Amino acid sequence: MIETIGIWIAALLTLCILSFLYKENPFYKFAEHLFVGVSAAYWAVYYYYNILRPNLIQPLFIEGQILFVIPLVLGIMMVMRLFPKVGWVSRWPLAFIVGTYAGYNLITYLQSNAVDQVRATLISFIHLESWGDFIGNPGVITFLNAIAVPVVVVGVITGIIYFFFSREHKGVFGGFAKTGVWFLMIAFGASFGYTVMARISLLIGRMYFLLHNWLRVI
Amino acid sequence: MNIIERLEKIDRRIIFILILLAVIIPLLLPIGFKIKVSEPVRIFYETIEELQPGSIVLISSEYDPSTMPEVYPMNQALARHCFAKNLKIIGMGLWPQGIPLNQASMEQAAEEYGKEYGVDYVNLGYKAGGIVVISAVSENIPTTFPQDYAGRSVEEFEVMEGVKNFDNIDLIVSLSAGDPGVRQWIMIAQGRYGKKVSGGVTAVSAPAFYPYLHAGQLRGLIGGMKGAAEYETLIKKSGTASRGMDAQSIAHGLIVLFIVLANVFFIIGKRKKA
Amino acid sequence: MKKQIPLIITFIAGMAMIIQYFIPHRPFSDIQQLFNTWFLIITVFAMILGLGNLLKLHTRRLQRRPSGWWYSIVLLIGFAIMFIAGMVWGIERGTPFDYLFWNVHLPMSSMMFALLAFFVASASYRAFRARTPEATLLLVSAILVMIGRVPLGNYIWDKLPLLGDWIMSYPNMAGQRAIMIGIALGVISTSLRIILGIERTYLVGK
Amino acid sequence: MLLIFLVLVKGIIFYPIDTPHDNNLAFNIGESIVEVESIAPAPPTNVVAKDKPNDAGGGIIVSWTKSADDGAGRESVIEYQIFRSTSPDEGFELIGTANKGFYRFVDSATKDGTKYFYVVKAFDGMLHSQAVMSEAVASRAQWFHTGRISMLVAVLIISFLVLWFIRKAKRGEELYIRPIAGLEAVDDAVGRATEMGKPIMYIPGILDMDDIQTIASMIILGRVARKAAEYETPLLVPCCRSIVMSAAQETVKEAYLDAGRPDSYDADKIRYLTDDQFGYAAGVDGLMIRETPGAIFYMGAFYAESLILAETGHSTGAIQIAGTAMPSQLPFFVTACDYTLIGEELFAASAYLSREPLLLGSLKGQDFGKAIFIIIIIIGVILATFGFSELAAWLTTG
Repeated sequence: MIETIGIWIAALLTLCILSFLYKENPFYKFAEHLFVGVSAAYWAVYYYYNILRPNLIQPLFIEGQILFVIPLVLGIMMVMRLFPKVGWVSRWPLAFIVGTYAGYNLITYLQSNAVDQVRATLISFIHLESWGDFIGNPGVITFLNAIAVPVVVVGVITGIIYFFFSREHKGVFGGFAKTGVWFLMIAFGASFGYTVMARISLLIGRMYFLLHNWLRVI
Repeated sequence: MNIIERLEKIDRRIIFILILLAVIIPLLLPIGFKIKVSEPVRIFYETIEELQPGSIVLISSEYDPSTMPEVYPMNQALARHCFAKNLKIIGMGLWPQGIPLNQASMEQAAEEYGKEYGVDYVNLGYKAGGIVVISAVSENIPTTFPQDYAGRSVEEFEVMEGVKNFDNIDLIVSLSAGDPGVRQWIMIAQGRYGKKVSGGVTAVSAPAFYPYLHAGQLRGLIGGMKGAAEYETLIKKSGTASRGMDAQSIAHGLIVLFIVLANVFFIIGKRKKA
Repeated sequence: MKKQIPLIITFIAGMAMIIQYFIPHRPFSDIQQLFNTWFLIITVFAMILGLGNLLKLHTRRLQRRPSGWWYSIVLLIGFAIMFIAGMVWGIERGTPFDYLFWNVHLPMSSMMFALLAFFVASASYRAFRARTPEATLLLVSAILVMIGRVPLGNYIWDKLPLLGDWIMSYPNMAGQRAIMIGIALGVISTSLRIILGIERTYLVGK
Repeated sequence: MLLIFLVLVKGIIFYPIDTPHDNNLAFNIGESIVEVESIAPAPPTNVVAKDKPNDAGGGIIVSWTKSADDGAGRESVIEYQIFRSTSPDEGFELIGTANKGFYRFVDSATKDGTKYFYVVKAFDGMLHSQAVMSEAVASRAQWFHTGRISMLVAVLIISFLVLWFIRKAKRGEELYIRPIAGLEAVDDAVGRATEMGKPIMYIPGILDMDDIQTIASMIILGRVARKAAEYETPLLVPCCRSIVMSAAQETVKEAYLDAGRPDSYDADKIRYLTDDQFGYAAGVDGLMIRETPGAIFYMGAFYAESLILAETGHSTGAIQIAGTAMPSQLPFFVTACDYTLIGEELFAASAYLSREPLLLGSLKGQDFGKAIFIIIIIIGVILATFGFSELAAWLTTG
């Protein structure tokens, strides 16, 4: 019994959100406010069980690791924002977070975005095996496979050139930058097209829920 | 405002209604576009066809509700295929939210093929640990899973009689939307113990598994809803994936049509202004 | 003095995180894990500010009663029920919290996500117009990849899915890679400016 | 096929497309039958133990070459057993096993400075091979990670370039910076919103202050808030994280102070909604329709909810300027917004909007970084074409 009530609630809320497509209406406003309230509480409870207890209450108050006093103090400083007179002290934990993650992101982005990507591009310009395939049975696909590496290398270089700030995009340099933009546009179009299927699947999943679990029509 | 301008400024709600219909109609009445079966799915199908009746298949579910539209139809079709060939199924999972989905697929197929929980199939439930669980299960299944997903002792079930470890399992199928998933099963079950492993994954992660397929480490691969629809065609049982693929084809066709129309109006409009 | 201390903290924390990457020895190998845990603890405390802001705003709407004020009741009740359920009976399977998650939170979350199916269609109808050569490339590569992924593609030309895969694997990857390399340089420059205090408007004003 | 293995080893999936009907799949034939033998298997050879490099100590790697009966000869070996003791002739305890086909074992429970002896024996299920012993070795912690030299060089070079051009800019050298449409549009977007008497909405993304995009977004918010203060236009900032809300309140208050209008700063306009991705999207969508902003800024890290926000924003008729360094979301912003800052342009925004010479100088440093990367790619590709892959190996970070 409780199960069918659950399905009815879920189905009606799904329709409330769907009604947003028609226009912003009381049903949507109801679902929106309910969703914000419920999800805010969900994450508050989630943080309590998965962060506050295991990472602070357990090590500091139960195991007595003194080092955990520091985050406790920084956390309390953060909450001092509630009192305007003392609020300025919240800048300390903020400074700690901003500094930590400026340093952390500097390393991770340099490694994963730059060094690894540059290394992955250092491949032989002519790939004998695929050129052999192309000569073996010439066709669109085998040709494209053969020119794959040159396309990637040219695309990466001209793409980077597009991002130059301190040089005017004119003349030969401008030509490279223009080719770079073309590669960016192909990349945006391709990844847009690639995700359409995943988005439609989501809608299929929801409609299947309404038609199968709720209305039992299919 | 003549036809062209009005169509160019089409109210987006008409597009929304068309997309909604493109999804609902195929779900209600399957159209059944002819689906060309690709090589990886055909190998998946034949790997199961080769099994003798009574062999045991271990189905491990490593996905959750957010990837249900793609992976759940594979789970349903796989359960139906195994029961159609009178195979026995042992269900388990490395993701907590995958257990009820695996259970629902097996129950639905059991209903259709007159199979009984405990006799023909069992669901051992979830255990945290990923690779550690796979190695534990390879050595001893009853000690790793003393109880099934509902807490009943494993000895009660006829299907578990004589099942100690991987030697009694004929095929392992992992349906996964990430890690731990098919990759970990290949590393341990296939890599260390030489067991046959087949996989079902989301469309976005399928290309990453082609190397395992070509190296023979993976006995067949179902990729995304398209792969699931191909598998449903092979077992001649139209499921949610085939209907899903009909909806995908129509919706994609509709969007491409929108784009083409928009450009036709755009060009006509520009020529008129020139 | 009030302005100097935050900048010093930022400098020390930033340099510590950079140096620890290069030094495996004892104190440095734990810095990253330690600072991450401290950050999580601060976020939990900061939650008091966030929730305080949310609840204060909506309770004040109950007193002032602007138009549509009763929606704030819906928000507050939704928050209270979910919060109490979670704190009192826990969050495992079968608890009221879990029930509310599956039957209230999940349906709305996945339907909001599913709205993308509609917005993808309306966005492509409006935006994919051959106004400029770049826009034409955007439009053509989107259509090729889209058709390549459905059985419809096979009917038109059996090599179409392979063409779609090729576009995804090579030109698309080249474009993504160029963007990522650019991002890395932007991140390094921004991080340096923050750690050295050149960029500080957000922290201490002028 | 060879290429696939080669690339797989590097951990990157990069394969030419195989037309489905002609690829041949290798099946491994079943196990060959093994009779039970009474003789013990042949021992593994040259057992070597050495300290695990680039770690905080407490780790020793034991390696050996396979026994003659592993995968060949009598094929009787099923695993290797590793024993350890602090003295060479007695006190050996079993500390681990490795299956056949694996020739390496990491002992991660060692006390730094203590010398250990390791013995490896092949085992066929019944009998052990002779014991083969390694040299004595002690584990210790390293002060520098040798596998990350290439990263150190990269950090030093790029940081030097950025700081060098910042210093040059301090001396007031004129600097050409190419126009970015999105950033030039910020002024007239705020102006247009003011004329229409509509508020401005600034959406700082859904990640917390532990992501550099959100930090950059706070800096840009400071610039936009200054303009809003000057134009006396209300500025709405819905936040998905509590710390981002606090940082945003701090930034906007400072901006109103700088613009000489501390009293028109309204903290309630910068509000927290929920940490949930789609709860936040639902809340902001509702806010957009009800408040009908004249200009909407999306600056920071976004995921799938980017198009939900941008399409709804477009339906309200507002000017939309987006900026993110999430490659997967750029296509949606490019299609749904009027202007989009692509990746690096998001991080250049604060330099553009403030026109401060120091910040503009750093952009020139970034350009030199790009030039270096392009040169490395060209050299690397030429080397790779002639079969030298040392440059790629050197760039591999441990």
